[in-house]
Amino acid sequence: MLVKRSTGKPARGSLARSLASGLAAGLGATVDRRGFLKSSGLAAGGMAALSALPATMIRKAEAGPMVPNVEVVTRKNVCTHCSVGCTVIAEVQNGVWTGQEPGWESPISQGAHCAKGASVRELTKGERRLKYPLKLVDGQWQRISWDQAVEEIGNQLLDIRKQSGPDAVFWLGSAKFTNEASYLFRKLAAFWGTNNVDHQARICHSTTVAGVANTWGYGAMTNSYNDIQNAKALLFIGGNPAEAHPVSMPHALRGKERNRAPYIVIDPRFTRTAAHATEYVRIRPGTDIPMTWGILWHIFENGWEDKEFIRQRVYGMDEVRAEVKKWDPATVERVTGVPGEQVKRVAELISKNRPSTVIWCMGITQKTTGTANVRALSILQLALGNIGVAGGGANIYRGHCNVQGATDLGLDVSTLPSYYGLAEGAWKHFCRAWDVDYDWMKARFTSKELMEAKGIPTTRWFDAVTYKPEDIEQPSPLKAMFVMGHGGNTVTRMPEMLKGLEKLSLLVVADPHPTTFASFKQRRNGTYLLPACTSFETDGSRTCSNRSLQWGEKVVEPIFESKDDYTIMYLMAKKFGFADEMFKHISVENTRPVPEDILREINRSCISTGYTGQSPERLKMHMKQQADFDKITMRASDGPCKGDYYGLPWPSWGHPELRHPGCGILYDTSKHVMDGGGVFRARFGVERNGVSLLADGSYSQGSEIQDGYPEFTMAMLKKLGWDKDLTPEEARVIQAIGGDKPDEVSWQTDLSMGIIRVAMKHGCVPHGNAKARCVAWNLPDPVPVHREPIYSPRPELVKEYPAIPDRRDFRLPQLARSLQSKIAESDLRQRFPFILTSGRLVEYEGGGEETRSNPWLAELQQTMFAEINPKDAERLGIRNGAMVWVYGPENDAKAKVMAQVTERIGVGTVFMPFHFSGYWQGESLRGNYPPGTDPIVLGEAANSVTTYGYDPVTFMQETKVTLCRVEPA
Amino acid sequence: MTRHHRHLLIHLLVLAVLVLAAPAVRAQLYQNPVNPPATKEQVPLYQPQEKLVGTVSIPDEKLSVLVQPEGREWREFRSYWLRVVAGTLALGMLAALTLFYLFRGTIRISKGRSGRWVPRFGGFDRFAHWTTAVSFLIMAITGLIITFGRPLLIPLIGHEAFTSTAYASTFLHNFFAIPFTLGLILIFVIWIRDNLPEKADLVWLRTLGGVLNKAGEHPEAGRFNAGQKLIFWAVVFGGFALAVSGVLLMLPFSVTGIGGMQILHVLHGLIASLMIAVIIAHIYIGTIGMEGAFDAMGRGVVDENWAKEHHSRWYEEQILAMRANDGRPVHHRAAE
Amino acid sequence: MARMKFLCDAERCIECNACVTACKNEHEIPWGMNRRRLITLKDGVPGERSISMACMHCNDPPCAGVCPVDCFYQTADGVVLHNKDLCIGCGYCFYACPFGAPQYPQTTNFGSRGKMDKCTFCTGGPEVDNSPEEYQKYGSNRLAEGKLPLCAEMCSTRALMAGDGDVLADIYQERSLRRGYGSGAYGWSTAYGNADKGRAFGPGASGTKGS
Amino acid sequence: MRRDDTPKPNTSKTEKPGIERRNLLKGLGIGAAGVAAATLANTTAPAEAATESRQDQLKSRYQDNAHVERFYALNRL
Repeated sequence: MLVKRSTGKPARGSLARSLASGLAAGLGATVDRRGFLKSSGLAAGGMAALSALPATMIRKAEAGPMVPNVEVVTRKNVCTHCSVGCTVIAEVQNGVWTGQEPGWESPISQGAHCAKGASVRELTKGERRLKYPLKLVDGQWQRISWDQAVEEIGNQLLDIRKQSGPDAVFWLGSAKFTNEASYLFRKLAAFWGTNNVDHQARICHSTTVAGVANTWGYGAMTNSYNDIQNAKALLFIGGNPAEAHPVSMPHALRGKERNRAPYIVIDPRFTRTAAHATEYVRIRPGTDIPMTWGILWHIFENGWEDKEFIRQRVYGMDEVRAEVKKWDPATVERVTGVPGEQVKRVAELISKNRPSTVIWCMGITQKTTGTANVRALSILQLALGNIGVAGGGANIYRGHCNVQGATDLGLDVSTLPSYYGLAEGAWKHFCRAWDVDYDWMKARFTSKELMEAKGIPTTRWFDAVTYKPEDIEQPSPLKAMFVMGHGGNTVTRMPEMLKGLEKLSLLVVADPHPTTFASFKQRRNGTYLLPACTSFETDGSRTCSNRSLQWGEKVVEPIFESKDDYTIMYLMAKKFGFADEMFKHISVENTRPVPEDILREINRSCISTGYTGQSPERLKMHMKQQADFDKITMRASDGPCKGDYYGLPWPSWGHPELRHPGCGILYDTSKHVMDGGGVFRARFGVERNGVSLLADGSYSQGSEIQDGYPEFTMAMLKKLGWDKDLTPEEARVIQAIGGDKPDEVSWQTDLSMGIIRVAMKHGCVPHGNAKARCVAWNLPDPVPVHREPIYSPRPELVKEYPAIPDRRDFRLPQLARSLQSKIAESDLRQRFPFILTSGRLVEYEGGGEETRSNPWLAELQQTMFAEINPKDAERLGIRNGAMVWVYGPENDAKAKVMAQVTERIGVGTVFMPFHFSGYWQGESLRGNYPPGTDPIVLGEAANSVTTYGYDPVTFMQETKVTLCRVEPA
Repeated sequence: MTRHHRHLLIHLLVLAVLVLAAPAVRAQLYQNPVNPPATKEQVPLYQPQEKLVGTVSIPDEKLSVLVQPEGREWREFRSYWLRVVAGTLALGMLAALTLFYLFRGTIRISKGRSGRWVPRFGGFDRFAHWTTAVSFLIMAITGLIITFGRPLLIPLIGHEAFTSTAYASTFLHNFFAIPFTLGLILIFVIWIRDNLPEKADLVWLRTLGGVLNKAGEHPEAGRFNAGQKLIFWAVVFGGFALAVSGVLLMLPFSVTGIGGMQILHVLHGLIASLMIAVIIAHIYIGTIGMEGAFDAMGRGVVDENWAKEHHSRWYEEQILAMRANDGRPVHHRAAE
Repeated sequence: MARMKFLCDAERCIECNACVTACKNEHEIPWGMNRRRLITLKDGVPGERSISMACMHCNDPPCAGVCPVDCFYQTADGVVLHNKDLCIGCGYCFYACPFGAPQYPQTTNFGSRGKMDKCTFCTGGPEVDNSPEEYQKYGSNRLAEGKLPLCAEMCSTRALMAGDGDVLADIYQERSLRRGYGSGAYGWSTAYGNADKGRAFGPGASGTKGS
Repeated sequence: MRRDDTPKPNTSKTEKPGIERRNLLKGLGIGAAGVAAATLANTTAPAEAATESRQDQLKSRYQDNAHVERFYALNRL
């Protein structure tokens, strides 16, 4: 029967009853949020008393919408489950989140949610959340206090730092952080003295960022979800937004319906997105470049490319032509398996229905050729002249709610916030912004060399634990890992990950849930679980995939003993002894840094990506005035935000007072720079081998320089005679920064932002006006070329399309060609006859601990499965619903899963969703979770059978193409 | 032309233009899309009048039925035909028996009671009979309450009281299925031998057991005459059919899907209706319909004259057996 | 008077299950109960379409026809509701319902299956609107608050619509015209097609306007 | 994974809300005390106090307000 949310009995209701098995066991915490509130009055001490209560004694709460005379407070936040950024309207009574309403005024989501968004209220009920800090002692979880936890963790980390150096600690942050927390975590790692700080972007879209940034300047989606409604043709490749980004789909479907736009899906799997396609192309996994070049072959052959656009704004297209020439229809069919006719039809549809948009996701990025894949698609859009126009663009759907923001704010091993990199100039810029001494900062690191060297990426942290010390280019292998908001089943090669986990002397997991890390019994000591709260229990901004920032209000206070990310970071910084330096310009209330202050510091320092105009005040105003924004252009036509794009999608140049509106569409020359217009970024010099890299006769509306130009520096201002437009204060700051070389101060390092202001006053974009690069000479493959996956299902193609040579990067060795050829020459293909690929389910997110703990979602997907084509299943004698073993080719890996026999997946291919964990080779790990925190649904992790393979540019892991064998269990 | 007429004309013209333009507008809107996203053949929703089964991610497989138009037909049966059939059979039987009673009256023992008793059913026989009988009666009544309560009882006692009644009825109905089934098994085991068909049954049936013969002459019969055998087999077959269908109805979806459940329900209802009619006749003939008949099940003994009249062959067998048994009465395979 | 209807536009539905969890969220529906569910036809092959299905609030609802205790009633808005205090858990409504809407807390127990539960079109039950008792038995009563069912309000692609049938028919026709083809107004004729038979039932038969 | 491992947060086997239990008692009570008593018990049950009149139950609740119009408008987009 139903149980009322307001008059309570929640513990007797759906959840507590349902979850009784887990809860009754250990913590005695059969208490929900309401129960907790009442009896403890928010005081921490209440827990002990509550533990004694039997389940049936949990009393009614006093709060609820049905109870008259209880005030309902409405709070606005943003869904934490994907990058679309759906507005969540929370109704709160007596501090309890009791109702959720659709946020219809949101220009992005317009009140829509997917299964995850429509169930976020459960997160603050927290039946299966971590409730207080825990410590693993001889395999048993012990409750400890926060003070004890911070003290013990801090001491151990400081010991490790003293003995093995700061680089022996790996700081793993989260794409679910707010922007402020992401920035703070990066800053924490910098103050700690290491670049070993990373987050989920590494494993989802790092190759996108590297690929598109190396093509036209910035690593982000160029247009917006809403803008897809303007597209005349849609090409989805390696993405399944119907499950991964459902609320982006109304925009796509409206585009399809209103413009009668062809809707093309290229995917090895007939996804739910493909179910609505007008053209579905099934390709062999790992052949995205041949497919793209095959399309481009027809475009060049028929002269469908945008020649004027290429002449003005694209560098190096001729080299692409030479590569594309190799990909005639017969070759494409031989490699991809796609009929030549179909490739031609796709080419024709996207060429003749322009602007056309290309949408991709992890099917493109999580490959050994991820960066090259991304670049090939970018080049396709450049050839069609689809960049910088409404309805076109490279619409790259990011994964987590704030993976864009966390990437922008430098939660990354290769850069400081805002893509400044790690060079001395970047450190000096941030030392100025943070108001700390550069030499002091340098002393925090083992050496200047390591200070400027890329750290170890999260895809291979365990290699940095288990490899021989001489193979790791830092003084010591990793000894400790501090994880905030990151699952343990997200990287490939889990059997080896477990070895790394075992060898770590300290593991700290700060998360709302214990995560997969806590479920393995390899560790018996030295693991700490810190209850972090969700983003609904704190405030701060998050950046959606379309670069809009949205401010989320704290809905309720952190439940149980959980603390927000800011507080946890502050407590650690304080323990480490550098809190005063780190929070010099950030006020701290009790132990909680004020997020608005952190955002203001971001506004001051993150100049190069245009994170400067988005002051907390403006962002809050946008959330309040959502109704004023147009639902397609996302521009406010009225009200206090008039003229602004919703969420001030970066870049929003200059001081907030300049009221730059943000850029709805990147690189759009049809608008004035102060109107959101832009050009390709001059990031790679002005000429290459005698050929100019600057735009040719193309410039943004109203620019006084009617041609390409390099990025703005003080010297350039002087040359143009615009330096007299600087205010005396701006000139003084520039002088102070430049010292004896003020001319070298660039728009990026000018903390006064005067150079930007002056450039824009003259209609110029501060980052210069260049061509997009088809040839990225700094990458391993300047022009993308097809390379077979390491575990190629077509060994005969390996000689023709070999992987890159073995190399070293990110402080680690990377095997590629040697491994690939060894595999190709062995009989592996016979023993592992299936291609294994992985992907997403709509009900779950990421590693899935959070969503699998939510009964409203967990009920909808209760079993981990593998999709197998009926023909294969018949051959193997597997019926639908039967259990099968999926064997991986490395480390005797195997996983026991349910067979889902469906035409959805092609013959010879197996698909597994990656959200599951909590089972290991057929064994349940439920008992290893701290009592009461085990997710409702457990299953084998897809990554327990995935294999070696990394993109050379970012060390993105290969999850989409490997080999496997399936046997009935 | 008056102003009024002119207005009318303008209105008509405008209307005509609109009417003519509409198809054009429509045609424009209906223009073929670049690629029709799905053809009629591809989308099963175009033909929604058959049962449509898809897939669901939740484990409850029966929810994968998108539509089962049969539900409406089942409703038709449940709320109309079942009542008609059950009502007609029960009331029809009552009416027929009333008429018969008026015509024939109670069938008397033609020679009158002898005052001597012949044992006919032992305690165990009677236990089996009455267990089954009482269970059946309770289930029949509660079944009729569930079937006819809405039109007949709700207007009398109101919704709340009827819900309590109906809830108790379902409870009793389900509970008494157990003794009913056990009784049925006992009956079957202990009486099957005497209920096997034989030649004499044909004679009995041809003369309808001599029921219409007021002179009281009855065809010869063994322990059970053909009429009783018919009842026996009706009870055995009908009873087991009711028991099996009933148990399956109690455990919904354990063996069959929704279509099967509907069929089970229809079978259960129809068989029960028939059984009720048969049992009404059985009760009639065992009570007011025939003098001396009730004693057999009521007290276990029958008047000697009754025995001679109705079960002459059995009576003689009994006498013979008694003699062979040194004058002590023989209970026919009694379970003493 | 407006007649409340659900309409699921199969050309829009992407099986995201938002309607399902929105319903769970709004009414705190326990595990195992599915007032609303998603059914996918032709799963994994071209022509795949998903439909969100719950109680269609039929004209002449079969559930009401077969209920032995007459616990159903239909409001003037056409919403089919039932009284859990009267329900005896017999399960007949599930056999009769073309759409599989009725749900029972126990599906295999001997005897009673517990009180039937089904979509209320966010209109609660016979208790006083928005009273705690009503919420406890039937969930919230959004219609009385001037809102519409949350499943439709939160639908990701605006596939699932709820509200005045005339308006929905209009919207759907606009969409069909825009697309140049029509399909997927699923269940409409099955649920509402019998309006003209005039077989009104129960005391609330007024307001069943039909389509 | 084996389905039986998943803790089925099953609904009401462990616990039935009060109204059900009451009805069960009501149902049993009828055998002894008869229809009238059951009816009486019914009317005195506290839950009934909040029940609407038949007329109120059937009334229209739909309101064609700004919120609902907004919903329709979004569906027309």
